[in-house]
Amino acid sequence: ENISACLITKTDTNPFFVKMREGAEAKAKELGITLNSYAGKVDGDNETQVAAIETCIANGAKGILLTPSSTSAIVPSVQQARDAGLLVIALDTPLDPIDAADMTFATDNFKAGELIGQWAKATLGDKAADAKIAMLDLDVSQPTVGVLRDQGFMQGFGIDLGDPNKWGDETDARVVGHDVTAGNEEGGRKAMENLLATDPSINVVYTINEPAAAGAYEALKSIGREKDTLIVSVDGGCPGVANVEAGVIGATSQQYPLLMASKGIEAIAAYAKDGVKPKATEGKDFFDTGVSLVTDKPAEGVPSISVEEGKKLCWG
Amino acid sequence: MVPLIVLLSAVIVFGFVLGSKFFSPFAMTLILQQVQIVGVLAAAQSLVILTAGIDLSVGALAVLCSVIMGQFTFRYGIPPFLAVAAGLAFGTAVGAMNGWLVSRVKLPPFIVTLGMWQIVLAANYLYSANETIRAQDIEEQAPFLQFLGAKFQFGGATFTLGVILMIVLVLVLAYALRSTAWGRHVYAVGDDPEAAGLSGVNVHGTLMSVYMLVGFICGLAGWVMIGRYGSVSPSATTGVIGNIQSITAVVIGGISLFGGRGSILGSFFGALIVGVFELGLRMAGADPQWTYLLIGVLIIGAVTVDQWIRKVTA
Amino acid sequence: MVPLIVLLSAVIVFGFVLGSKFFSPFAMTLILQQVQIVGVLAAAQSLVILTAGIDLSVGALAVLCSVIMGQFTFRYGIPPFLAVAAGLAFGTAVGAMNGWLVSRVKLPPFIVTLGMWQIVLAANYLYSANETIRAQDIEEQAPFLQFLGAKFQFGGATFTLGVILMIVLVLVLAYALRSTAWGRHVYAVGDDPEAAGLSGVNVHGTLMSVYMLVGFICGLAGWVMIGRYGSVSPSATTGVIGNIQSITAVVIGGISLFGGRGSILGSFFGALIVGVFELGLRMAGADPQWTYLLIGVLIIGAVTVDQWIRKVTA
Amino acid sequence: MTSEPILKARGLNKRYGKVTALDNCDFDLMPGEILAVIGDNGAGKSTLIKALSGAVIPDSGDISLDGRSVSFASPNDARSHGIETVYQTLAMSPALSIADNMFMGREIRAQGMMGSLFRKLDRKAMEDFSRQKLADLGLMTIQNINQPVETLSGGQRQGVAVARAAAFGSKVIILDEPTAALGVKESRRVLELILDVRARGIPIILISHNMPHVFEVADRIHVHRLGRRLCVVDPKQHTMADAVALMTGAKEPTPEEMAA
Amino acid sequence: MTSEPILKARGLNKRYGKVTALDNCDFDLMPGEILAVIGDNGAGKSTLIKALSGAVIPDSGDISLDGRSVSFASPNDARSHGIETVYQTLAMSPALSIADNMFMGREIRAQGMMGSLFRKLDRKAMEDFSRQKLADLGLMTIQNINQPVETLSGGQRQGVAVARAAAFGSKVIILDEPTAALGVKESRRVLELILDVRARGIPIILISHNMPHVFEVADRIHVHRLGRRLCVVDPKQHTMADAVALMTGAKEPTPEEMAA
Ligand SMILES: Nc1ncnc2c1ncn2[C@@H]1O[C@H](COP(=O)(O)OP(=O)(O)OP(=O)(O)O)[C@@H](O)[C@H]1O
Ligand SMILES: Nc1ncnc2c1ncn2[C@@H]1O[C@H](COP(=O)(O)OP(=O)(O)OP(=O)(O)O)[C@@H](O)[C@H]1O
Ligand SMILES: [Mg+2]
Ligand SMILES: [Mg+2]
Repeated sequence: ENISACLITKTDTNPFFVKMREGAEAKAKELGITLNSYAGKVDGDNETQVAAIETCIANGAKGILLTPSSTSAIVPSVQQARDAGLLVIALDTPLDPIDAADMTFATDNFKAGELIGQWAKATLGDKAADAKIAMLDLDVSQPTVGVLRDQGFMQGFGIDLGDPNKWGDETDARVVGHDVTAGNEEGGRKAMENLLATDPSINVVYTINEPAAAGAYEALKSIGREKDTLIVSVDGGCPGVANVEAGVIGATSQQYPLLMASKGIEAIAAYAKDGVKPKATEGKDFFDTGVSLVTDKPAEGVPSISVEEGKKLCWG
Repeated sequence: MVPLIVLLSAVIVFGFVLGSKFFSPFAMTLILQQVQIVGVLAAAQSLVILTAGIDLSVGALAVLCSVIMGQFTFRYGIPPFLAVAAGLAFGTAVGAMNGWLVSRVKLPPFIVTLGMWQIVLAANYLYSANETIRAQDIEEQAPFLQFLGAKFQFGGATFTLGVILMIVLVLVLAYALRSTAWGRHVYAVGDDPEAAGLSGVNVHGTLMSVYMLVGFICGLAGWVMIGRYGSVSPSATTGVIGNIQSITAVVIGGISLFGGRGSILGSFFGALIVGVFELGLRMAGADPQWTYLLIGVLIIGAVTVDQWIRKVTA
Repeated sequence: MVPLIVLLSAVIVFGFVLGSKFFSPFAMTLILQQVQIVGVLAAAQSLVILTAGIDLSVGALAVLCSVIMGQFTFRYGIPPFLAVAAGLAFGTAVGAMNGWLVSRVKLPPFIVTLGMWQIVLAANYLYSANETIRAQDIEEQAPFLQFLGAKFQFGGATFTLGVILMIVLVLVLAYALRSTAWGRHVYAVGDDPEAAGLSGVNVHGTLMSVYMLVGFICGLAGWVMIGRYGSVSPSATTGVIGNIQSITAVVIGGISLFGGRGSILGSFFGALIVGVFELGLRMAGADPQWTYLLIGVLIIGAVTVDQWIRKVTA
Repeated sequence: MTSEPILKARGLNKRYGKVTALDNCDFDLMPGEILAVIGDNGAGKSTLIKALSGAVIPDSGDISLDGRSVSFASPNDARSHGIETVYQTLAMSPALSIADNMFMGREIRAQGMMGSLFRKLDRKAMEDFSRQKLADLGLMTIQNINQPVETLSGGQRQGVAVARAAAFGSKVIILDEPTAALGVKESRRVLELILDVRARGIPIILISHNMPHVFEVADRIHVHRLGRRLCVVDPKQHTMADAVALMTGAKEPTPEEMAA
Repeated sequence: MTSEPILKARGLNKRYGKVTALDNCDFDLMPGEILAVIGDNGAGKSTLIKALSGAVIPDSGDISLDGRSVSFASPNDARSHGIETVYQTLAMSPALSIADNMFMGREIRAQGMMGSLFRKLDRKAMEDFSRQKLADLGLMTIQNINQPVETLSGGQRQGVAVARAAAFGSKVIILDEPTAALGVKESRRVLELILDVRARGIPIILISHNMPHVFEVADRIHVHRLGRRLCVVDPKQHTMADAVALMTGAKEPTPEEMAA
């Protein structure tokens, strides 16, 4: 009997999700599963994901791998799929509540942020007390990933979060400001310039992902500030790791989309075969596919892997 | 009726390719459910476009109205019924603002609604503090907000009240445009506003009524959204691409962007055509980017066919 | 020149509020650098809008052209100079396609370019496989691609070749529109295409030349993008909102969406006005959402002021 | 002059930027008469009748209808007072049908609940009426009353506009160059219609550049020059050459002409 | 008939959907003559001259100019053969200046490198020429040659269109109802201009519904009916009533009229 499965990503313009799809496709081929892929049209696109889930039900798929754009708004549709007998696995981002999916294979995005926050703080040492921080976020609509990474960074750096469900409400004077980047070079450069115009003494830059970091670097470079500014990021894509090696990015939190995707496909195959559902990592309510800090300048008390290792594990 | 022909051909082609999976009651009613929001917005958009205007703010307004319905209920504890009424009233008020700027200040509709789009979208994020109200909470505490999501069976197929609302709305508007004086005035104003004014139409009144009605329908669309998605989410994509989606439906449906020509039923079929294509391509397993590309081809193709049929049958 | 007045007032107000931080050479040249891409796209958009058209595909086309320049160099090992030429040629070809559909098949420009936007954007992701070419690699192996990012000092301020290109492009187009027969024909076609045809203008030729030139300028914008961002990224935001940004600049600049009226210098000022507002508001500490909202107000406000000044000075 | 003017204007002014289209203009229309208004291009004739029909709001001046002072805010306003106008630009909606255009702004609703509650139009009544009126004008070449106005020739279009005015005007009918685009035969029909309307006791204002037509039907001729009434002449006592000389400024009016 | 027609058409056909606008239509214009074309509204007069001037491509039929067969693909094509036309719709770009409109499609470039390399226009030359031509027509009321055409009155606009045709037509000048919107004085000017042009040896085709004008200037009258040439009459041997009777179908042409 032919098993089919679905992969629904947030967008398919972000390389992260493109790689996730490639990983899933490779594994599906290996296991003889038909895989259909869907994606939102823009960041935060819940509507298209709902339509995709409905399509999967109509297509008689056995399971769905979902990176939810909106962690709570998608829940009723996920419930509908589970009621129809599909296995739903959240990838990368947990649903709200987390048990709305059968299982979650994820990186802890908050943790990813926290790691680079800690690293930046440790690297700056005493200077951390009067750092000037630029926060380059994803989008004005504050999608969940963006908020988790942003707030995780602040937690790690020792900044009072305010409401952890949104950015921009903290009062710490070290934060110069937030701007949005759409997660690409173009947005990264413009956002960096805007914040530099507000305060030229910025020396720490948090970025939502590595393309945004590359854009921010261009902005710093154009005024000769690229050497004395610390850029941290999240994702761990191969170009990103290469940028860590080149000194563009100080450190990045690496995630493992290929692993998430292939584990997810395996889980669906197992479920289709004899109805077993995957189990969570010990002590957590989700299956943690892990996150590692990649840097060649390890900091005291912050676990990290070298660029060399990062390159082996990187995606895309 | 060119759009109807295109629609039927699309259904037949996909049915042929996908077989019974596509012709199942589930898939067929699914299309209706998936297009209900765009369908309602396209009905609103049709009205504006018939007056030779365009409304880029429809999607954002629908989202903000749904947020108002949700926040009024949950933040201020207003009874859901009144919160819905407030959402609809707010939509109408924003529509009135658009109408006033277009009709009295005489600004081009494209510009007015481009500005209003940004204002409404930003206000939406700011007012809601980007917080989603969860479906479970709504279900427990204010099920009336999800009223239009109520399902019922009809001949093996599942319909929701939202779908019925869309269909009734389109039929009522089609009737009003065809068979009432107001409808004739909408066409006349879109055709040539100066001539309409000289020949006895209250142009300002007609434009105001259209923009306010459009705002009201956006409010309805917001309510439909809560029914469909269960939750109230300020970051709903409709806010960003609802305008383009509704305009696409309208132009595929054969309404002229220069105003005064076309039928609102066309827009409804236009929305369905896009819905059939998207579902069909998805079910056939097309990659999202390919789907996106093919929708682009569809837009140009549908209008070319329309043009060609008109020429041949002229 | 209303847009110029608005621009100067905006600069003065922000200068007053923000003081020397805003009047620094850094901030002033930053605005130019930030608007260079939108400025180039707005120049292209102005041409189409003068012919009573609209081009929704400009942003996506610019991104795809930049991707072609990058991929041709890195994937196929074509010399950068030829890759840039190929990108420009590709832009021109897509423009020709748009022009042909508008002028020969007689489809409305809004629809043609709406479809083309989706096609080009999807092709962009498909062709590039969403892969970014890193700035460092380009710098090492094909610095010519970043040519327009080259900097030089002038009176304490830093300019890039991209900024110069934008300014020269606007001036050349302003000259051509004012002082050559081609320019007069562009206005005549936008004003009343039938009358233009009867009075001896080659309407098809004029439209084709405009759309092809627009495609070519989009190619240039793609090259400017590589200069500005260093890298080649298919997911650049310009692909999605470049069209709205350029249209916003054009309408704030006072060009009529009905064609035939307005000056391309206005569009340039329009782009600068938006740039000044964005940077000024950010520097004044407005958060991104408020900035977004205020830009919406600006759009409506600028056009209202324009309308009002015209009425008073009539 | 024994009777009072049915439509009277005093001291109308209207400026467009630097152009003075109406310069302290007076106007009188007597009951039951055909009053021709003649004047050079740009003299302000169209502006005058637009002011009288509510399409233009004069900057200053008074208008009175039947002795009562009125001020029209819109063409609809004037129309509800029984003043019906054929504008130089015809004011038709090209994409709508002949019947729709005939009844634009005063549609007939269906009888009973469909009309009162659902506001349904009575298409049949409107179509029959339109067909009848066009037939009266001899526009028999129009076969389909539901065809869009844009498919008509310029002359046919003008015919529909005149038919509309003739059908609904109860107090005053104003015609701004109603025969400009018409052929000889069609023009004759319009002149006959004008005489018919007068026979029904309704006064008419006729703007025309066609002197033979003017002299054929007019009871009095209002000569317009530089935005104001220069004089009123009697076509029975003056020649066409006189009228042309007056309107082009080649000749000054005599005092009694001024007073007419 | 000793000389050959300068512009000749045989068997022209043109259909718009179900409407036959030209039905196997013949046409002859003799050197140096003023040929009037008259006919009912919708008879197909405008379509005929559009076919002759390249604005409409006939479905079938032959056109020859100076004895050589030609087929015009566009108005520009006809224009380059010296045929200049004033269309009923005037064909002006409202937002552009009078001078721009006069030279649309045949702009004068500046001397020297500015012109050849940078394709710069010689504005001054174009403005001077335009001013001169308008003055010739007596359109002295136009003060500013750079004012947009849309600010002109309907009559002034028509004057500019006629001036353009008169200035550039070298072989044939076609005028489609050039006096429809004009006042008496302005119409006279246009008739004088037509006679002037003939005096320069250039033949003219004049479409008009104004019979007195037609009979005043025409050498021959082409009567158009139902999409074809019914007959050609000589204004000196026929009365206006005859012509009207022919064109409305009240009277059939005699065989010699058919042959004329
Ligand atoms: N809407 C307008 N805006 C600006 N000027 C106008 C407007 N309408 C009329 N005018 C000007 O007012 C003057 C009078 O115009 P009007 O149309 O009343 O003349 P008219 O006597 O009807 O001429 P014609 O015989 O050519 O129709 C003209 O100079 C005209 O240019
Ligand atoms: N573009 C067109 N599309 C459809 N029908 C047309 C078109 N142009 C002309 N016709 C039709 O062709 C016929 C002849 O029109 P034409 O304009 O040549 O008449 P005409 O003799 O110039 O009339 P008039 O005296 O009113 O100007 C008419 O029935 C008209 O409706
Ligand atoms: Mg007039
Ligand atoms: Mg004609």
